[in-house]
Amino acid sequence: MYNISLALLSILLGALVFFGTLSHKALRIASLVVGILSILAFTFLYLKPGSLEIVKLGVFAMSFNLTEVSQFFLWIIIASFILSLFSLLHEERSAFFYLYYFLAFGFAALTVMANDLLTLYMNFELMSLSVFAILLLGVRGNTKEIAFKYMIYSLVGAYFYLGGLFLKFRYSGNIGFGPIVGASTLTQIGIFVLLALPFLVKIATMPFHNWAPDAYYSASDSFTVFFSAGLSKVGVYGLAILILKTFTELFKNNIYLPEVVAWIGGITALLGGIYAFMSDDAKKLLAYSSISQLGYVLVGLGLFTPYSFSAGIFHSVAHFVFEGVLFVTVAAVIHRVGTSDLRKMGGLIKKMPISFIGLLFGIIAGSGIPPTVGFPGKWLLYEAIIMKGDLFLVSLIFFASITAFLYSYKLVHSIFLGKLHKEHRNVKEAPLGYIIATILFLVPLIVFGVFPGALFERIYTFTKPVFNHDAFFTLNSLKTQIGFAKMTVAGITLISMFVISFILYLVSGKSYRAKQEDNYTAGEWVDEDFASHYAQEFYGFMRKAFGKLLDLSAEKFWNGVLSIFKAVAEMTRRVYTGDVRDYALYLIFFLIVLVFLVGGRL
Amino acid sequence: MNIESLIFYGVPIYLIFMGVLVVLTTKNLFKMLLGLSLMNSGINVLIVALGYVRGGTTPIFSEYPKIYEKVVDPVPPALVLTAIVIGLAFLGLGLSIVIRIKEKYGTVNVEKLKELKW
Amino acid sequence: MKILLLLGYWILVIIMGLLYMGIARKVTARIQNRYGPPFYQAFLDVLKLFSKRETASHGVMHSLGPVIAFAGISTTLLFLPLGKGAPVLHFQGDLFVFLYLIVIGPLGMALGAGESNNPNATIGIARALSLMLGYEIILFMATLPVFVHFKTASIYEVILNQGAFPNWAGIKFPLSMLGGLIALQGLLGEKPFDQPIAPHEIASGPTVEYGGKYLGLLQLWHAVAIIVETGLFIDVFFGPQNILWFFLGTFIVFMLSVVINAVMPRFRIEQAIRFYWGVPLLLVVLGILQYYLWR
Amino acid sequence: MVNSILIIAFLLLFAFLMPLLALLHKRLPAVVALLLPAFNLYVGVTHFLKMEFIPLIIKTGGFRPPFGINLAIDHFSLFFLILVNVVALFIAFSYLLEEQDYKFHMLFLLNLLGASGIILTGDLFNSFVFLEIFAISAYALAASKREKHALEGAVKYLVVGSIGSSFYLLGVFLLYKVTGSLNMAFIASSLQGEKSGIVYLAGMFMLFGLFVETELFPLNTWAPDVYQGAYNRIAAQFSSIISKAAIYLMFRIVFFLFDDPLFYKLLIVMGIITFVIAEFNALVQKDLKRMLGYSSIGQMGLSVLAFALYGITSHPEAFFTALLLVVNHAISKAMIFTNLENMPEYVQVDTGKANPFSSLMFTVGALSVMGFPFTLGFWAKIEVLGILLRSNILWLFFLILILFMVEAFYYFRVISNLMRSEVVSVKLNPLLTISLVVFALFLLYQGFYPVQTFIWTNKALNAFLNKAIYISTIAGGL
Repeated sequence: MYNISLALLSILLGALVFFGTLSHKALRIASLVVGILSILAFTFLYLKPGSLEIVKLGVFAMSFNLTEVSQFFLWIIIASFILSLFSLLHEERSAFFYLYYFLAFGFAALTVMANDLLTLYMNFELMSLSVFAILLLGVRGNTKEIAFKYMIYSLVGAYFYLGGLFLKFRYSGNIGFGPIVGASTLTQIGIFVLLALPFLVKIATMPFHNWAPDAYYSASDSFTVFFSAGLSKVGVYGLAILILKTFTELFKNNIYLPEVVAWIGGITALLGGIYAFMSDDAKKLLAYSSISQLGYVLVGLGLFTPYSFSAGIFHSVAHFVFEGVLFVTVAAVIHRVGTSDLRKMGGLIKKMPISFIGLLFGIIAGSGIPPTVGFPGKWLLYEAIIMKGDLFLVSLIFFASITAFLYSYKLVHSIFLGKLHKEHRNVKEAPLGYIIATILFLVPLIVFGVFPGALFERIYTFTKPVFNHDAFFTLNSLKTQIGFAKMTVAGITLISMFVISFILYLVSGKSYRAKQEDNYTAGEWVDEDFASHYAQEFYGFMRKAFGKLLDLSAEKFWNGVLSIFKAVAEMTRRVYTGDVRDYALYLIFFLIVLVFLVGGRL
Repeated sequence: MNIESLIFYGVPIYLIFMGVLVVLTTKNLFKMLLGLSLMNSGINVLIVALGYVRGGTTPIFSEYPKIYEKVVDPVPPALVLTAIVIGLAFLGLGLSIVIRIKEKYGTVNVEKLKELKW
Repeated sequence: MKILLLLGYWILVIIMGLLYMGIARKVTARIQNRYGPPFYQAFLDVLKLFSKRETASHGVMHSLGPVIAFAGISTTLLFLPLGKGAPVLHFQGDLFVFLYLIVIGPLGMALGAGESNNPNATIGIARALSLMLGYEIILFMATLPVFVHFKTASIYEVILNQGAFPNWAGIKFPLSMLGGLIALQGLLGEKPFDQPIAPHEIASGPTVEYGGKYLGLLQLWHAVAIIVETGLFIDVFFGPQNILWFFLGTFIVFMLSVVINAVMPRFRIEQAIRFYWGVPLLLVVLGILQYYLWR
Repeated sequence: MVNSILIIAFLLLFAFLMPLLALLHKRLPAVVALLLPAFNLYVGVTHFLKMEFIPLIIKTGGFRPPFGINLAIDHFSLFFLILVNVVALFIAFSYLLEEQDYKFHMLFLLNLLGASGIILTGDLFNSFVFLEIFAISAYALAASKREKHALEGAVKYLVVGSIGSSFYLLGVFLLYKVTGSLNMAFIASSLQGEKSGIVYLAGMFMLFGLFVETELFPLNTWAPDVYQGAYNRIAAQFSSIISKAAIYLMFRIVFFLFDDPLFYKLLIVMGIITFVIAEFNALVQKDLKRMLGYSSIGQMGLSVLAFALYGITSHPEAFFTALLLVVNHAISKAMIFTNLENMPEYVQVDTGKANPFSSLMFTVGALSVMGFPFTLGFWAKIEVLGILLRSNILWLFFLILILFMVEAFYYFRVISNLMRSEVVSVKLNPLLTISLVVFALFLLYQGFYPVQTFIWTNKALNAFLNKAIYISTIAGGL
């Protein structure tokens, strides 16, 4: 029973932290530490793939199985959970918050271990509910609206999933992950769309992404780490499992579906990037960047070639790493500065150098620059799309990847570079928990960037049975039919060139430290408090460049859908006029209808 | 259709229609209750009329009857008796509620009784 | 031995780049009916900058920025074949490695300039990054049909496969080549796409706070960048058969750009971006469609 | 086993003893109102557990059926008896400490008498009498708050309800006219096979009367007003006792007497329209209780729809689903409505103050109504979707699915507002707290391990579907 005991463990630990928080602050930290240690111990001691477990619910048996894919994603979820706990140590939250936190983790773990669609659904729903509760306890913004929005998006997705589940049962007679045999292609596509919907919502694919920026903005900063790095992987897992196990034949034989899915992913990647660099809030920016990066993952999974699929999975790991470090460092900054508004920060590099380095590496990986973890996935994805011959899609993706530079720079500049605000002069480096989490995130960021083969090897174990392809990687290099990339060479070259340039820098003349206001100001006099930080309207001109494109709003669209429902309701409710004579009239009318129905038989 | 059946069926149906008409047209809640009562009576009469056997005798047997096809069915009048009592209870309750409404709203006009709607 | 060869290529490219810069100034001056500085002026500038005794720095990142920029562009250079028969490191990485390495340079400079707390610098960088949304995609889409045509993602393979004059990819895909040429103007930051620098508006933008050795490093960065950027274009579209052809090609392309620069005004930034999304985009899309038709 | 006629006898006796009891002690009526449902429940459960598959006939007045009035008890009626009395017990227990007039308890008992009578009786006219007792006491209960809105709702209910029950009587009489009997089993046996037009007419009249009580559109116009205006406990009673007893009678009558596609089709259409309109209307409500009222109406529509699908498709699962929905709805709505007692400052759907406990209880109830996993409602929802798909009506499947989303939308709007609403400390009624917790635990436990509910429901289902045994046991004794 080791799989389920993970969930039970998390619930127990949640209860522990819950009561710890209720009684004493020190106990909370102690119990969080116990939580970290016990989950770590559990993970390393007991988590082994391969045995089916059944939980009988009387009329239905939930079944769990830790397959290769599940295990892969479970590791990500566990890792992000533990890393987010480090920063949680420094957050003061209500006792319930911790309980929900652990519950969300437990149900996420159960979701990825589920062995049939209904078990998956049940745990998935409860995971959403836990997250909903956490979002209700959010720290900024109109939390109830935001949590509500999250829940509705999740629920609509989940309900359609339920519909798809029943349709699948109807055609294949079971609710396992097995393929649907005998249904027409169109039916299969319909079922796929229904089943995939909640996962698309979870990875915030456009146009189902609207909940994400608000939710990430509002939620507790430590939770966002887990939310983005960990919980979104449940969505990736769901898609991966559907594509790998249930709809393999469909994706192999149908030429349109993979393209459509990939294009949706591509558009998400692009628009997510654009919205990211147009946002003025650190967490919203990161939320959009998360959406954008998961767009690549969708492209990879959807395109359904061995390379693209592996790239998608790899990039989802990369997403966990760099979004994790970005969210941790931003959480650290918010912890110290007290705001997430990019326009109110600046110049913190001197105050929080370690956080700066964390964030710097985060954006480098996020932009996909070698030799960091962001690169191999993107590289493989490009190659895969080119091999498939869809040049417009690869252009779209490339365009999207340029936006990453824009929002990355906006983020790092607005927070760490430029002018230090007067009220931030006494800011200190982030507390220890954040620092540890940052450093722990940086390790895989570099290691998997230089040695992507380590990860691809794991991915290969579950892509090989489906695609039956050869290994395309060694520990430090990737090779496809059309291209080749050796991460170590890029890394070593970069480092040696840096050394050479640095020597050049050292041997030439000295430099002295100038004050920040000691600047070229075209002869204008400035004092210390002169507002010279360029953060207001950063990329403001792009509004004009994009024109109407930015007016595209999924929010408006869904509100339109909702208002159609409400308009219908406004019509139907008029029936209830409040006048009892009208009601009597309905009765008589209805009686006449009933008699009329009998009519001919009399 | 002879005059007898016209009376037998016409009167209750007329009563029902009048009752319905009153309910649908009046604004006065009190009158509306009277209309309902009228309709109720109509239905009661209709039931009695439908249960009547022409030329039948009262179904009271002092000894074991030899011929009993000319006996009026006793059940419909029994039903109607119960229904009348129930109708009475209904009317009593209805009127007491109307009195309360008059107290609270100051009117028995149904057009004013539209605070709960939609 | 190989490392020495690489260093040799590197130094050669730096020298050639500085030479191009000097000649560019001369050419511009002649077009504008000025006399202009001597063609070796760029060397003198760099020497002067590096020999300055003291330079103002605004912090660690500000100091490291130019270093990272120069290291980045130098690394990129090593992944770019200088024509056929001049193998560098390109066998260790293909187009996409190149495309992502090339960003390190601007990124380093952007980080350094960002710390300087001069709004002009940041404005310049914001413009430079935004402008990338314009030209990068055009350049990418322009080169795409060529790579796909030769069924490779390696730049060196493209050179090898296309061979000499009549088989140039630029002749097979003229629309793409034209689009690429327009994109190159933005990549080089020459007018009408020099909003990031815009000397008269934002005081040279990113470099506004740099002097002395920092500016020197940035000059070197610029020198290498010219060769790398034009080199990519030449490699892909004209497949230079040896290193001489390579430098000849890059020189011609660069001079073309300089000439255009000398006679052009400057777009506003959003105009520049929208310009790229107009005709050049159409050209490269047609180029891709051409590939699909030929297939 | 205790003779189940005592249920009716005791209820009647104590209802009219109430004035005397009130003289003895002020609290006595409330206690009696608690003890009687408990007694009923005891009788119901013992019967349910010990009874054989064959229905039990209890003759009254020494007459054999069809001449005398009889009670006919099988697992199906006991199932509803237990359900109704559990809720009654729940309500009576929760409000034991509350100051109320003895008349109120009297009405409560009369109403319960009507409901139990409807469920137990095997005689049509008797069912009419109980229906009237039940309806008139319901009118009075609806008006018992003596405030403007309560009175307004009550008078609307009164007008609509009286028209309905008049026609029910007419329908009963027409059936009598055709078959010569008032005994259900007897009528059922004589109505098998070809039916005359009068029978259809009678059926329509009777259904017309029942539609009012089961809150089907367009005869449910009174319902939102009553839900909004009446006391919380009365609202709970309406959604969990009154409408449930009425729906029992509808199931009985339609399946036993008029087993005909015409009626099932009618019910399907009514069910769908009711569900659609109720869910849509609930979406735009401002008043919380009115919203919940619409939600109740919608659930009734859904139950009727599931039942009618059984008639069309003959999948027993469909009827099973209807029962499951009824159980889930009765319990969760009773919880939600009585829980409103603890949140007096939360009147609007999106503003107000509440305390955490009542928010939590509301959430549990609402989750079960919505059919969240690990609540009882989940299994009901799964079954609903299952039978819709089995019936091969895909558009309906997706329509219901979308309406579930609408339902989730308005419930979660309330939940998210409740959870973040300003905390106000309310003096919690301890008994209410206990019973709420018990019900919440029941919903959750049955959501996790629904075996008991399934077994009991299945038993009821089997008894119901074996029409032949019922008819032969009762009518065969002729």
